[in-house]
Amino acid sequence: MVGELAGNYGNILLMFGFAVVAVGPALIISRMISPRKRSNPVKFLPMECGQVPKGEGRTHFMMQYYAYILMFVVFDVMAIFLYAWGGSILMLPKSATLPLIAFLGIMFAAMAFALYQSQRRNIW
Amino acid sequence: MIEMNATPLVILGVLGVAGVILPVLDVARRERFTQMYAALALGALFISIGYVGYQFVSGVIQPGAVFSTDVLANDAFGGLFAIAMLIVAVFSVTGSISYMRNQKYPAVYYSLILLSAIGMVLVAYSTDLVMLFVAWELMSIPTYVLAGFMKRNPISNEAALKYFLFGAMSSAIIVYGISMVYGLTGTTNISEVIVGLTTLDASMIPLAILAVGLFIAGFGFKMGLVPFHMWLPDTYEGAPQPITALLAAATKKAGFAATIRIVIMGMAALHLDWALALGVIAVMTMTIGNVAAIMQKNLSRMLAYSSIGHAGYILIGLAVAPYSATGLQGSLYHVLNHAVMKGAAFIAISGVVVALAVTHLDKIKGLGRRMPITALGLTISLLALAGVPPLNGFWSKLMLFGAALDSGSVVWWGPWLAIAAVLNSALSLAYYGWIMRKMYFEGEDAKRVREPKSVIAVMIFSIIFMVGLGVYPDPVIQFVEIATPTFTIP
Amino acid sequence: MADAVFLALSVLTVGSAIAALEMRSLIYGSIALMGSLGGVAGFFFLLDAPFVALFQLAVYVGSIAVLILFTVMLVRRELIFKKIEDKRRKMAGIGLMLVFLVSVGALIMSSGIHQLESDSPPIDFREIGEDFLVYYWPALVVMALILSGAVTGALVLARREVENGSN
Amino acid sequence: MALIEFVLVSVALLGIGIYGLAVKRNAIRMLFAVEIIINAANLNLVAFSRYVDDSGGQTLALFSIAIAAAEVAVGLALVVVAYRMYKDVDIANFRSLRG
Amino acid sequence: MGTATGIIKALNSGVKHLARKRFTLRYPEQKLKFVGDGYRYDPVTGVGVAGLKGRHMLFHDHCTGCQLCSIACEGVAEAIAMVKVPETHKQNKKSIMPQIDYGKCVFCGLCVDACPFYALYMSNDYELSSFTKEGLIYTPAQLQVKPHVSQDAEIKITDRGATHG
Amino acid sequence: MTMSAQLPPGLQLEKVDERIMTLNVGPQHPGSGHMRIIVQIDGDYIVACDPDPGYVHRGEEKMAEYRNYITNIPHLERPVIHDSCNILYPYVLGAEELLGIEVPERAKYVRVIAAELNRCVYTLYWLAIYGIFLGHSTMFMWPSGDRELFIDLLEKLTGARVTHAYFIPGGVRNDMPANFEDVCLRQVRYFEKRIAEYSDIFYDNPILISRTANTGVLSRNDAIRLGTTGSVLRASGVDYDVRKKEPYDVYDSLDFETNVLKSGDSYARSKVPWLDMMESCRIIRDALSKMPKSGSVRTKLKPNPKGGDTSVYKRVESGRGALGCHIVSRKKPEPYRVKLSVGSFRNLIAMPYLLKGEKLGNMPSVYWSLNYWPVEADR
Amino acid sequence: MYVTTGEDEANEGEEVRLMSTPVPTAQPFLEKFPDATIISDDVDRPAILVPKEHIIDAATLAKEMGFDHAESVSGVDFPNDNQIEVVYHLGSYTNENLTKCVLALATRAPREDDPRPGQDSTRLPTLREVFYSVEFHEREIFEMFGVYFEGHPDNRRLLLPEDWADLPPMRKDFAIKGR
Amino acid sequence: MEFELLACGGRQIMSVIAPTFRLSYFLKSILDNVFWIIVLVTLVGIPAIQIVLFYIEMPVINGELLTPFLALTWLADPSRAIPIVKAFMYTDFFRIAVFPGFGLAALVAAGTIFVERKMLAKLQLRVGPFYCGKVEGILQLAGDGLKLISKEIIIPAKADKPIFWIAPVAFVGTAAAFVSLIPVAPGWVVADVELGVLAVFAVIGFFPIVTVLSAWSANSKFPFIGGIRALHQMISFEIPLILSLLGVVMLAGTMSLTGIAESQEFIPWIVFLPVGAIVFFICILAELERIPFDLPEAESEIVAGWLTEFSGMMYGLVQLGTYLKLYAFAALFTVMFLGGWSGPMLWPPFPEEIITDGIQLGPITATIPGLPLLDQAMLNGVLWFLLKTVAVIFFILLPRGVFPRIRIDMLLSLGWYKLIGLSFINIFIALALLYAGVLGPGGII
Repeated sequence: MVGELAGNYGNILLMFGFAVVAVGPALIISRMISPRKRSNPVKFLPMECGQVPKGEGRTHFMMQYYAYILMFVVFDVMAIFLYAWGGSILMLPKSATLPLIAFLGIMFAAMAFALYQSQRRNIW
Repeated sequence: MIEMNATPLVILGVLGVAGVILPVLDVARRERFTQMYAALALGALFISIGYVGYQFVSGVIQPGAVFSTDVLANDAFGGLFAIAMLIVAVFSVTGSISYMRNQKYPAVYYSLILLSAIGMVLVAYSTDLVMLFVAWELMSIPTYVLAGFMKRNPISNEAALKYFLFGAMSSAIIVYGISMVYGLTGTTNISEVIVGLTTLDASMIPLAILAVGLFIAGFGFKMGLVPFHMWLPDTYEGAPQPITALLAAATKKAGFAATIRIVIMGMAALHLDWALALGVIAVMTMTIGNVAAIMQKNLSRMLAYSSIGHAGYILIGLAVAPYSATGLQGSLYHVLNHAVMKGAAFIAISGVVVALAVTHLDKIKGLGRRMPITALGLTISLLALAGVPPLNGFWSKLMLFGAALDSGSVVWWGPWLAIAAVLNSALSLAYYGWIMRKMYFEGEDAKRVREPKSVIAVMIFSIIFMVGLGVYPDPVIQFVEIATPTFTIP
Repeated sequence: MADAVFLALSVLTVGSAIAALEMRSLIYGSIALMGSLGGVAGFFFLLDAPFVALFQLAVYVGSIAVLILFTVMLVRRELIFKKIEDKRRKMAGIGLMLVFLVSVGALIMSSGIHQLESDSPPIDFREIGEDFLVYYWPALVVMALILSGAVTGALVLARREVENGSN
Repeated sequence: MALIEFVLVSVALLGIGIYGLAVKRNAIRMLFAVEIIINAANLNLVAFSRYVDDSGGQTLALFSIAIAAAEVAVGLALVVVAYRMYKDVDIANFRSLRG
Repeated sequence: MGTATGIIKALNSGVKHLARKRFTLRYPEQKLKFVGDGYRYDPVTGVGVAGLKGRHMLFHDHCTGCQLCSIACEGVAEAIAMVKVPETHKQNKKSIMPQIDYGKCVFCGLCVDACPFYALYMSNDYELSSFTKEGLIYTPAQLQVKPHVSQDAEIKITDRGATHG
Repeated sequence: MTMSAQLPPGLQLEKVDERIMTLNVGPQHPGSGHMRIIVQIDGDYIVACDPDPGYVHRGEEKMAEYRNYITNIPHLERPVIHDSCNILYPYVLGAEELLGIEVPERAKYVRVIAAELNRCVYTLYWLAIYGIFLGHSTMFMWPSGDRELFIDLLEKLTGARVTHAYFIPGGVRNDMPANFEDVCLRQVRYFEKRIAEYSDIFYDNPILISRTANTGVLSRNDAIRLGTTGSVLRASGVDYDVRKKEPYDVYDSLDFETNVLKSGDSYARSKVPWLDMMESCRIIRDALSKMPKSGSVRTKLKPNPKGGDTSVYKRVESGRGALGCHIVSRKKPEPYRVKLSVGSFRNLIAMPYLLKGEKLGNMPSVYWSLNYWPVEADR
Repeated sequence: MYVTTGEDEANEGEEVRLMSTPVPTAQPFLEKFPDATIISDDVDRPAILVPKEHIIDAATLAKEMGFDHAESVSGVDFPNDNQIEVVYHLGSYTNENLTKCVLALATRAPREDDPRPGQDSTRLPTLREVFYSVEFHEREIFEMFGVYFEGHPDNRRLLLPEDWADLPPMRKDFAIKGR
Repeated sequence: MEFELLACGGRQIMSVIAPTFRLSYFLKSILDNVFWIIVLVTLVGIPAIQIVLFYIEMPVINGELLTPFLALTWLADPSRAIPIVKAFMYTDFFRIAVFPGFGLAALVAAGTIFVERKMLAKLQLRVGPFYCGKVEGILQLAGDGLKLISKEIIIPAKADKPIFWIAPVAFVGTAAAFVSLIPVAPGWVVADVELGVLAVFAVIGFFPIVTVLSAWSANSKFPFIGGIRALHQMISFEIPLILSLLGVVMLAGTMSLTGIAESQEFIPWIVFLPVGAIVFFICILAELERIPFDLPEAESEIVAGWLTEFSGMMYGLVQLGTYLKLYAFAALFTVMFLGGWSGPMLWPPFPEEIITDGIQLGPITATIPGLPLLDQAMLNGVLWFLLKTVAVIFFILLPRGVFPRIRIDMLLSLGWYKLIGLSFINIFIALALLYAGVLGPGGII
């Protein structure tokens, strides 16, 4: 029967929904009982240490560590791929570890290069 | 379980180790290493070629295309493609030595070429759709990077972006096709797929057609077949020329390798209804490619369109394969020849770019005097591409056109295919001749410039190859005959 | 119940896929893409493939979407909201899509797969692990090569060019 | 839920993806469209895997997700480079390579 | 290895302090004990007597209305104003006495130094806050009142740390 | 690139200035004092920094021209109420020279004790802020608590917790209360034990060392060239302490050392004041033992004394470095001109110099390790 | 690496204390600049008034003598002489004989009754090239007295509010309210 | 006259700055709200409940179908009410809302906040919250909650409002989804999933998205820097976090959290895999943005990081989410490395005679069917689980008093170099244990 495992995972979503429903009213109540003064436009400026904001809040920024995000995408995949092996390792023959060692070896080499690159901050 | 000394695994091991170690060497980098990287890459490639040849000579390889129950097969079909692609990779690496002299990250560059070469070889060898897809991606993803490797150059970047978008789309479409095939047969191994498709329920046939259509579309993007060719000239023009050689001469062939395997599969499913479609695509492809090539002013771009045209020629063989024994042979032969010819042509252009920094047609006046060896190589490869008799291109074209004529006994459109192909060859001679005229008969005030040594090496090798095999083509024809998969009509 | 969930998921998936392409702001587009990917993950749950579903969530939503979001944030603000509209091309695209959908839909509806039902037990994730390491192990190694090539290539591409700096 | 429903959703996603690739000229949005197509394929694979009771489809889906990650990493790096160069992500506004 | 030992040392130090006594004066319940009854000044020797510089104490029977405190304050805070008082003293013919605005006073005690007649001292009272500015102005009559303070907390130092006991 | 001839116009590589973000740190910021630092950051790196003090400028020097030598005292201590004895010290020394007053011996010792206690008060406060700038909330609370010990002592001695107004031309305002010496010794001994515990949790903490070591390095030559002073100077390896080099009052008879570190980084700059506090405790104990047990502490002054027609420049070593006072007198009860040359203002010049090229995360630690007190710099 | 003063440094310190002998510092100035005035010839606190034409040379001479930093720069307004005096208090960290000594190098700039800071004749050459440490001090003098330092790269507001439009406040003709 | 006018004017100006509190207005606002609540409840709520009751399948208890009316009558009789309670306790709603789900987590979170304040105060030799609630400031949290809820929510003018509003709620929801995976006792878990470990990774992958979106939406510099820092930090530590748990999964042979907890009934995995436990613990600290890794909120550099623009209850919700996350991570550590609920039986058995004989209430003996509500093993498990979790929480809280904040480049290099290396070492330790035959099927232990 299709969909028999979905129920268990559905509870996670239900919990998410419950939390949203349970705490969402706090915002609404807060909005209802808190004072709301619309008098001063300065009040709604973004925080800039008491100065009038200059420039854009969202700018082309923080590129020195962009390498880590690129690396994350790849190595996250690697880490979760390992779970396919680690979860079923008790069922696998011992020779099945060899391809995994090759896999890890290649990834280590890539990681060595990537870490070396991402450490050189002046190029990011 | 495939043996550990099978050709694809050995190539995977040799090139993989070299490709992975190169960036690590770059970490422990010293200034003088730049040439070393290329030497290491070349060494790995030569070892691989040697191993393939050794396997052929020792005769352990099964002839034709084998559909084993494993993910990779050790067959002659793959071996032929492997040799073709590895030769192009050697061209590309050699041509890059001068090109990469002042560029950054040569180690990564060569490593990516090696990785891409692994992918191409494994595409030819794979007998499982998953393996095919993964190898396809291993072939593609490094080339996306390589196409955009010249970051200072906006053209290279734009070419890479376009190439990436269409390439990603093509691979997405391929996965979709695989998913349809998998759904119909419940397996991804091609031999089992063939079995599954032959016993398919009649109500499922339209889906199988859809699946094979998606395959053709997906691989067609890489091969530059006509409705899917729009990215190709831009990319070939923008990418670094050694990489263009790799793209035009090798990844395209990988597309053909995959197509041939898939087409065999599709033939089982579809009972030959696709052959006419392939024929139409072939005619359209070569016509549009050659006609568009005439109008180009840029050398790279002209050759890009020309390579679209050649995809059409090769496709003829596929289209007539069920009706003519030599059709597929011709295709494979032309694949091998085209790899060398186009590779040599693009490496020659890269030499021109390195030495003179021009690709425009009007600016290569007098190239014959400025860079005689390069110009000679370019001329001979162009002539070979056009199919001028004593050169190797002639024989493969002859075989293809002959097959098309031969199939006329079964299908009515066979001869027409041959006529269109011959007309196109004549057309292509026109613009090739235009280039030669610019090179040799214009521009008097030219004096000789220094030609990059690596390009000269490639030129000499390819001239020997083209002329030699044009004069004495028998061994290659035998080789091709061994490698050609047998077509059985169920 | 399951049908209702299926319906909701398909509305979510298809709707947010359209929204991802048509939203004015690229940031909202990315969020809609996340919704679409999450909807597909939901389908995977319905199909009793929790390993794939969680892989999809962890990799697609957890890292690819983050990367897309981050890259979109690096783009100038006015570009995030800029949208190139070519009415004719759009109409043609919609027409193409409709033709495609109708024809393929008809093809599928007419084919035999709509009779397929399954009551076999769901596949254990351990079988997938076995697949990976016993049958598909060359593909796994090739996969590692892809990942390593991608990360080296992407790092080399994305780095900043320093004027006359050494490397 | 029959298989055909999943396949129909998948086809719808494929159509949307093709539409996006055909119409959009923003590199990031085209990437979105590619992702949508890959997802459609994955959905197809997993659905077939469930109905033919074979784990190969799930395995290929995992491979395809992982490859998509690698592809996106490279693609976004290309987009970043293009953005640095053109200050734009719209490939229609790039220098025209034609001609 | 040095990193690990350093981290363990720091954690150990933190955990050890969980057993220490708290070093906090719970102000409204506890008040610090001060030296003496406040700062005062001996004009004969010219030396002050140590004590808290809190709110002033004005001894009406010593004040002569000489304005010296006011003059001393002029350069500092201008907190002292001379005001008329209703009662008369024989030493204070003009019946003027200082009135101090604690909104301005900086508690420097220079006015005490200036007073040659032992009339102005400072006391231990420092809780002067008020809801209005007017409440901060202390008239001579208010200054006369001796503050009632109960200040007995002192820093006690034991083996388990210092506390305000 | 060889193809550069084909570049269409308008295309260029990314320029650095497009990546720069201007960030106002202060005045309403948890990581600035009463000042603003305009930093320009490129990603995580500061490319330029412009300190903008003046938010609490009160014109103390101008006000001093309108008040006589005595009534200036409560005013001039305002810029650094945490170190009010030390900032009055040079003024008082200068006024004594101008007015020609002799100071009793006991008063000199009392002054030294008060000044050293006050140095501890200031340094503990500074250390607390340094701790919280580095996110170490315990290092905020412990010095704040231990500071109470000294505040309590000073309150017993002077009658006020922070604004002491204790030094006066001619000595000090009042004598020590009875049993002050015992209380003082006991608390100083306790504090010496306590301060050693700081090293476990703060100064020997590997995270702190890795965070502050080798950041904001000020070399010895630069420290001299920029005219820095106090702990900044001594952390860069220059052995210069006014108490040693030009001893005032009774410092020449007391036994203490100056602490000089070589590395000149943020860590060394933060460690020197801590070591100085230990020396202060030593000075206090030494002074308490060498102090004359009885005697006057204040020379009686004439009302409204007038200075000569000269100018003096006196220096002391305060918590933030050498503190000079330039008094110009023109035979009036009021000084003609008072100029305080404060350590904070002198160290301010090092801030743009040090912060340039640092990471944004190092900004608070480098900034505060300069021993900069915004209110004092503004005066 | 992070150690307190070791024994050897302590010994050095002892030697330094013994070595430092005061030297007279005011005389060389008088020899080199005859129009300089020696205000004070004290060994520890010499004071010299140099005309503004020679101030850079005088500062260079002071630097050659061993003074390596400026401790303080104070301005004094003399409305009666119609001049503003700027006093550089120079000290030495490196020269052991001068550790006690603070040289007051004074110069005078003409004063205008109607000052327009930066545009009038109240200007002096900057000493920033000689003593880098005077940078912020000179900025302060500029805004407090209106003395423009020619060659100073950064004659900007430092302490006063950005919209200060009154007289430079430390001049004698700027009176505090109520006094 | 003029003086009076001026005074009036002055007072008006004053009143704008600090509005006077008027009890009557306050009461009026409360009454208004109460009125609207009553109206809404009667017009919307009750019909809605009716409709819901019509469609919901009511439980059958003691052979009777439970109708609302019956439930009301049963309220009067405890012996009849307990089965209802018991039936309620085995519904999904109870699990989600109260016991292993949101209620427990919120309770532990509240306790954590209190303990954190008091413990930090003790470490720093001060008192902490003291006056509110008479006993050591135990009601301080409630007071803070009231304060937050009554504060004005200020949204920056150029903010992207929908994302800005949704972000805090989504943060809490994601944290709650994380909580739902935690088993606290055998069978007592909201979502008992087979691939619990992977589900954890999937859920925590959402935190960076919420963070960076909220930071982007505020359109302000400091939140943007803070959000990007948070993003880098979270993703950098996600990989060592994932890898450090692989050893446990390999040895336990299952990915279900319940299964992992059961697999260490005798020896917790921390004995065999201490390296993985340390790596996981450090990653917890980083994922929770706690000192020494709190640089997304480094107040001396970037004010409050990505929380800068949040005000009032939005800030409160983010804090709630943070502490829920803290509980979930501590519980995950307990489950993965400390054996979850397993431990010697401490809970006293429920007296049998109450079940059989009933309770003597004065002159009457009431037999109450359905007792006990919870069995002994479960209560013991919960006790052990909570004890271990609180211990872990203590160690999570302790560094806040001991360490300074580190810098982002140090943090990234720590995560990418040291922790990933250590977690691979951990994997190889696990592999060695498995292949050497120490653990696993047929192993020594």
